[in-house]
Amino acid sequence: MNDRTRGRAGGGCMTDQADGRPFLKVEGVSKSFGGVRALSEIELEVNRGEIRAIIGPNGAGKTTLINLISRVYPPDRGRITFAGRDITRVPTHRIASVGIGRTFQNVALFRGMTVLDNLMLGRHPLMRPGIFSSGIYWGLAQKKEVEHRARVEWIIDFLEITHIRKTLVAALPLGLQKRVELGRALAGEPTLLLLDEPMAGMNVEEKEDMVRFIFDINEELDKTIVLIEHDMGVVMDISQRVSALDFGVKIAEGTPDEVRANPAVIEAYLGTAAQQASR
Amino acid sequence: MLTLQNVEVIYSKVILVIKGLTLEVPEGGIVTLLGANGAGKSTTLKAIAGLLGAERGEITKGGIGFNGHRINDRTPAEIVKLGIALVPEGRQVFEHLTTEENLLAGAHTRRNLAEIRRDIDLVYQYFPPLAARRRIEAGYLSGGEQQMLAIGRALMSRPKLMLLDEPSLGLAPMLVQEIFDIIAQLNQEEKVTVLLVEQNAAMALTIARYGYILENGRIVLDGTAASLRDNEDVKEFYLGLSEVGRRSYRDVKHYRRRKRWLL
Amino acid sequence: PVADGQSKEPIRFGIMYDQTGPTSVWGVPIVAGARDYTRLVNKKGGINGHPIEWVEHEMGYKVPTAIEGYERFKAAKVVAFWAWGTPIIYALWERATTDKIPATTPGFGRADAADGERYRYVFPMAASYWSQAGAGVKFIMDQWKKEGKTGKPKIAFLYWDNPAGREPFPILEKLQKQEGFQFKSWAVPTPGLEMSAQVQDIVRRYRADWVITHIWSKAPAISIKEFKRLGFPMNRVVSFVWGAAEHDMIAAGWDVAEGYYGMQFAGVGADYPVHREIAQMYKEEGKTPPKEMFEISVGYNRGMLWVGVMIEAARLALDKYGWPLDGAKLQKGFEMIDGVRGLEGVAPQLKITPKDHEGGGYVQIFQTRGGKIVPATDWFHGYRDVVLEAVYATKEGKK
Amino acid sequence: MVNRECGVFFSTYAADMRLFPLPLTRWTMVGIAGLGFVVFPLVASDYFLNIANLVCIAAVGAIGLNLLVGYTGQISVGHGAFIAAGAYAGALVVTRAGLPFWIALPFGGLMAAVVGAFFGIPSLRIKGLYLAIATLAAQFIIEWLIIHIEWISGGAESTVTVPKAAIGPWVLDTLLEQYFLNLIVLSLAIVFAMNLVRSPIGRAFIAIRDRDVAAEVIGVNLFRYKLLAFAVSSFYAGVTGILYALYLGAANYEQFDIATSIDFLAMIIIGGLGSILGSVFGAFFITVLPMALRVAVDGAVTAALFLFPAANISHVVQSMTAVKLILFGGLIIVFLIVEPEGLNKLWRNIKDYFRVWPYSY
Amino acid sequence: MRFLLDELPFFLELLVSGLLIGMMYALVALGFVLIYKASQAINFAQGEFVMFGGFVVAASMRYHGLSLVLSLALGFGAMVVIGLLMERLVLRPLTGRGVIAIIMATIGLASILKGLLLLIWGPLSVNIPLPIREEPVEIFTLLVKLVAVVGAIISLVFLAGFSFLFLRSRLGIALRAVADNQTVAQLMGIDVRHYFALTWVTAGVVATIGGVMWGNMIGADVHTALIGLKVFPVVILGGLTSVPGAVLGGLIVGAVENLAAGYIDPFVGGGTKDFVPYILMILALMVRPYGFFGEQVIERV
Ligand SMILES: Nc1ncnc2c1ncn2[C@@H]1O[C@H](COP(=O)(O)OP(=O)(O)OP(=O)(O)O)[C@@H](O)[C@H]1O
Ligand SMILES: Nc1ncnc2c1ncn2[C@@H]1O[C@H](COP(=O)(O)OP(=O)(O)OP(=O)(O)O)[C@@H](O)[C@H]1O
Ligand SMILES: [Mg+2]
Ligand SMILES: [Mg+2]
Repeated sequence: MNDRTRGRAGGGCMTDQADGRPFLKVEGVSKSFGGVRALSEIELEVNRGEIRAIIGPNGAGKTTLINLISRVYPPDRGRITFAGRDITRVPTHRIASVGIGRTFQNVALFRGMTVLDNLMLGRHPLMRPGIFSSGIYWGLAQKKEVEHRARVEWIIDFLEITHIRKTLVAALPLGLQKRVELGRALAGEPTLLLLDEPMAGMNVEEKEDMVRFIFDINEELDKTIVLIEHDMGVVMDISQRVSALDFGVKIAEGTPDEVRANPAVIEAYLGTAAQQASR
Repeated sequence: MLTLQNVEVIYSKVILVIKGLTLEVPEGGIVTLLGANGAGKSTTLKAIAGLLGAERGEITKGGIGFNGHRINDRTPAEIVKLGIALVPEGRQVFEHLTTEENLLAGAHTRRNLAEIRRDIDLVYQYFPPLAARRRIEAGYLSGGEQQMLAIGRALMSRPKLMLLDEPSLGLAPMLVQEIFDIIAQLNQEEKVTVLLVEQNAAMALTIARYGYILENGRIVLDGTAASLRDNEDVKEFYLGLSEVGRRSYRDVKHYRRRKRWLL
Repeated sequence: PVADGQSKEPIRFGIMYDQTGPTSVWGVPIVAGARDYTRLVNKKGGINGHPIEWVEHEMGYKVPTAIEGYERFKAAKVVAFWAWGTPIIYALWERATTDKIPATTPGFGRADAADGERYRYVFPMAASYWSQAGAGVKFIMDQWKKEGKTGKPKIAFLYWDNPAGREPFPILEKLQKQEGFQFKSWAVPTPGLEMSAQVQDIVRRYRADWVITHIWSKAPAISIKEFKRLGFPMNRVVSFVWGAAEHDMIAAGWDVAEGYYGMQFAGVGADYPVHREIAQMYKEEGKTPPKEMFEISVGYNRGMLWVGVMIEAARLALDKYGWPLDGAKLQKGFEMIDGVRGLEGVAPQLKITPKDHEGGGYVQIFQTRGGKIVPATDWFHGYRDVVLEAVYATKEGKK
Repeated sequence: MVNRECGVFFSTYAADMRLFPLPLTRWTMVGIAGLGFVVFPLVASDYFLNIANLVCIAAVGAIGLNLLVGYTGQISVGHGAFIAAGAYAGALVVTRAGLPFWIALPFGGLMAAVVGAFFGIPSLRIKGLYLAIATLAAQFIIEWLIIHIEWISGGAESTVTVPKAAIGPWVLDTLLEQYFLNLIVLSLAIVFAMNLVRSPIGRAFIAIRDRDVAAEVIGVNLFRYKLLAFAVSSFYAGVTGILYALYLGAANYEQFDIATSIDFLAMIIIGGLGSILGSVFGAFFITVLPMALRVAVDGAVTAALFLFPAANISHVVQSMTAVKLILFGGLIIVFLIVEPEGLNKLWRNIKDYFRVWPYSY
Repeated sequence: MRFLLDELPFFLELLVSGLLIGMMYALVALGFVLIYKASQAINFAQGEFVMFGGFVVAASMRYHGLSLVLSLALGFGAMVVIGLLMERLVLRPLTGRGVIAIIMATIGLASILKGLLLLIWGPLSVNIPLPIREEPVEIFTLLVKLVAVVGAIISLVFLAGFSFLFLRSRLGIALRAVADNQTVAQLMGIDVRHYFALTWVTAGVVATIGGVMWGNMIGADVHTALIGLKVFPVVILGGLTSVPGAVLGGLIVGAVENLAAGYIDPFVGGGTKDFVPYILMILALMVRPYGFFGEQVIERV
């Protein structure tokens, strides 16, 4: 499977693999909130086509790291490069067009809209709406809208949410909301997907569905994925590499098996009764 | 101690969510309620705690009894006074109150300051990270800390029955273990009866003695924890076990994934 | 004549007022006065036997509601109507002109509407803000001389910061040049609840000899209190017409307001013949007259005057052009008014002409003394030449 | 407002995305338009035409405010000021430059949009009710500017007299002609707004309302769209202002005070936040309610005088007018309680009822 | 230099009277903050509360000849009843309906209170005589109004009281919990209705005191309600959720508007008093979006 992934990544359009640089690179990034040091001097390199898991105790700074990459906040210090481009100072609303999509730990869908509209919004960075053409909604504007709609319908189909296409998201159970959020991120045609606990609150069956989507997205849609997850079963099974944070510091990195065996990780995160992973 | 008799819950007068649910929690026990997303688990707990009103929901049929009182029509405040505490889904702490003030708010029904102080210290003993953050606004705590706080806060009312809605949601494995340990400990030492809603069925079925499985607003299966653990369907859908032990997530593609034809 | 008077067709007036909005203090006594006077006239046989009928409309000082009222008036075929409030007359005067329904705007609206040739269907029919400015200055200059002071007075002008409040400026500035007194102005912005800084400036820094105030609503009472609190003599303050009613004194406290001067375009008090007739009317009905008649006589009397002028115009029009009346005839009626019969003492020597719809611009200055508002001057007008020059100058000047 | 009927399927996305995808709703719309454009003008007296005019004019502004408050979630209490800005800008273009009304309409709208966008700048940093109060500043500042800058206000009266709208030699001076003008503008405003809210821009507005952080990460430029929302909303306000000026024959700021802003807020809340048609219903409700109350109160006065002939009529009238205020407030509250989602919800219920008529389910 | 010396007394006098007036604004703003804290809603009827409370006192004294103390008791009583009715008839049915509905309801309430006042007592303005001298006192050549001094002292007393209430007591924690999350507060056994009633009643009582002080300053009638407009810049500057903020905001607005009237008005043709505080408010908000002491919204994604 790894081979296949690598091969595909090599054929990508905006490849940076060629010059040997990592796809996403976080260098010496720090972030404090008031007195709280959420992240210090974090280094992270993610290769194109990878599925990377980030683990760590609650409050370790995982979400903060993703927030920094997706430019929800600026880092206090350090540099973030993505696809060969320094994105440390890119305005937040440009991050989607740079090619980064994400989901949120606490589902952040637009509750007053249908699933379809949420996904259409995901395509916002690919649209150039004009106020007059929008208000008149005729000709080109309509044609564009239909094109986007076709693409969104493809994603809806892909994620198997066709039956709830016109449902208000507020009325959906959490599991489906997470799936819709994933769809919204996909709709922006990102090359890197940041998923913050995409499987929290799901039962095994639902997790399996989600895993299946993640695999498909990674392999067949050729997206690089960084995900935060507390379910060690999932993390160990699907990721190629794992980075572990604790107290804002990276304490371990490597293959799932390496990280699972790392004493610091056991100490801080898995607990001595680390049978967790095998449940 | 707690009994639900054929309860039916409707939201906004039209959405029937709980369809005749019967359930019992014996004094001193730990009972777990499992079920898929949207099955109506949270709704059940809200119905018990009297919280449906705020969400335009109502109990249209059936009765909820607690120690012989019928509590269908009581206000949440009255229900708390009877000794029921709910730890709501998604760690809803009072963001602008400090950790300690959250705990004090939890003790609202009590008057004896000395006892309250003692219980606060007890909570800090159970959850040491909270002690270090007692003066910090709870909105700034990490997810795990907030979950601890929510449980601790519920303890402050000295409940006889604690309703826990997915306490392990979003917690690190070590903490999940800890929290379940603490729940078991509370059950044994403080004699708190527990009704636990969980997605982490493996964990829940280890500490619970009895379990119910809720689907689409109906109980589809119930039994002792041990019997549930052995049930084939439970194994497949809630525990993720195949005949040979734990099923790897990697395998999903082999038997569930459909081939996609991409152009 | 009572019996057959009732059998004749009625004459309808549109009466628009505010009893719930910002001018409600005035709405209540003015309507009470107007209503009582109308009833009295009807009781005495109406206008040549035609009873007067009201189409009334409370509009809370809101323009859309006021327009609704106007449409009601129109549908009810009124021959003339009261407008109420500056924004409202702006919204209505054009329609009134097109529909040929005379509108009265006593004591508000624009001063240059006195020019009857330009605003044919608008009748200010009482001293405009320009005339009030002229009268105020004249009063001060007279007092100054009377007290034997030398030099020129230092006059402060405290005004509401809106169009109506700023309206007197052209006249005041002109008079300052002409008379050479010192002059400075202070604005009170809406809602006019607080003016300590302005009063402090007038009293403590500018050290005015005389103050002219042109404020309304609660502001007059507040200004009285402020002047008092800073020790300024109250008998050096003279107010325009909307700041000198009993309710202002009640709000400030009569003793606090002792000495305060105020302008009136209708008489004050309940001692005129017409009041006795109204009291008699109530007595015959076995009722007591409304308390407004005595307590807020300023408003009550203005109400009588406002409707009295309309009645007088109708009477004149009916005499000259005969039944049926319409707006155009009534317009002519207004232009023939020379004194208001039946309201002797309450009304000034009003003389409306096709050129002068203001009717002479007369005011009388009253003073607060011993819990009462008593006359301090006779009816007079000040610097009429300056005012009229301004009225007719705007025609060429602006459009 | 467009409920999907079961049994109706669409073969193209374009068909599915039409404003009124169902034949039934399409015909309802045609019917309503027919009522508004043909039947009503034929039967209405001047009195009712006047009310209809006022409702149309207010509805334009209400739609605008709803775009900002209901769709974008930025509460504004400065709408009255933006209406005033538009009224003066339009009036000045007509009187100073002698341009026809159909230029003044968009021009005044644009000026108001600029002013509105300017006062929307704080929305970048300020949120929620803090922003609401910040917009109140617009009311005070614009009012001050209008009074104190003679070039705008045209002199001490701060009133600009505006000639009636005219198309060439044809002067729209009857209520009927003005009704058509106002109704056409309102119809355009409705269609434009309905299109806008289902366009990418409208979606961005709603996204900002629902979850601004997520919207930003997804690629919505918050600053740009918030300002745009303020601008569009104020454009509508400006058009309302000019329509008022044309209708009344003068632009006068005193009629656009804080109470106006609050009235407009009431319209959209009563009508239904986030609903275009709701705004129109709300405008109708808030415009007509005082008139209806007046009729009721007039009746009550007559009844009271009949029952208590000894009462002083002036006092009875005075009390009853006060009752009007109480009823106005009371009805608003009652309305909020019984129909929290506004008149629009009521309308939907009626529609749903008739859609399945004659079966009750 | 000489000019400055000449100017100084006047400047000081403006400043002092502005600060004192500012404290009186704070008195009105306190109740507003209270309601905002408890229900996250702007009370558009705050001015009407002040108007109504004050007028009940004024009317009792003038029309019924009652003593000040008795009248005050009546005023408090009336506002307690209104507060309770508000909770029972309006807030309770609106539970869980969002802030906007509550805001709109306060607009309705404002209209009702105005109507009630006009219905019962009519539009006449009534003076509230207080046993405080009208004549100014002179302190170091500065003229100071005694009413305003008393008003300022009352404000400070309430500031202290409320601060204690919110920070320390069981009641305070419960109130803040309700403000933070009503549903969860109920789960703690906190009777939300009870506390809503309490805040509205308290706000009403404070408003009555404000109404009496302002009634003495400017007379009591329907227009007293307009003082509510002044509250907005005051509470925003201080932060909607902060009791000390209300006082600080009051001081700033009071001082700034007085100085603007004294020093800016002459150059621009007047009337700046009302909008200068608003400009200041916006500028301040751009720097501190939640006012000086306002609670930051904690937004975690
Ligand atoms: N917006 C913020 N303001 C203040 N502090 C914050 C903010 N966001 C995060 N923090 C703090 O930063 C630290 C890291 O938080 P973060 O949310 O990144 O943790 P996490 O690793 O995602 O934890 P979890 O697994 O519980 O989600 C925590 O101590 C948290 O309290
Ligand atoms: N306030 C509400 N109004 C309408 N429907 C609701 C409401 N709350 C919940 N529902 C619906 O009721 C069903 C049950 O919801 P509930 O939250 O009880 O599920 P759950 O079993 O707790 O699921 P989860 O695992 O996601 O927490 C869901 O389909 C949900 O969409
Ligand atoms: Mg996290
Ligand atoms: Mg749940």
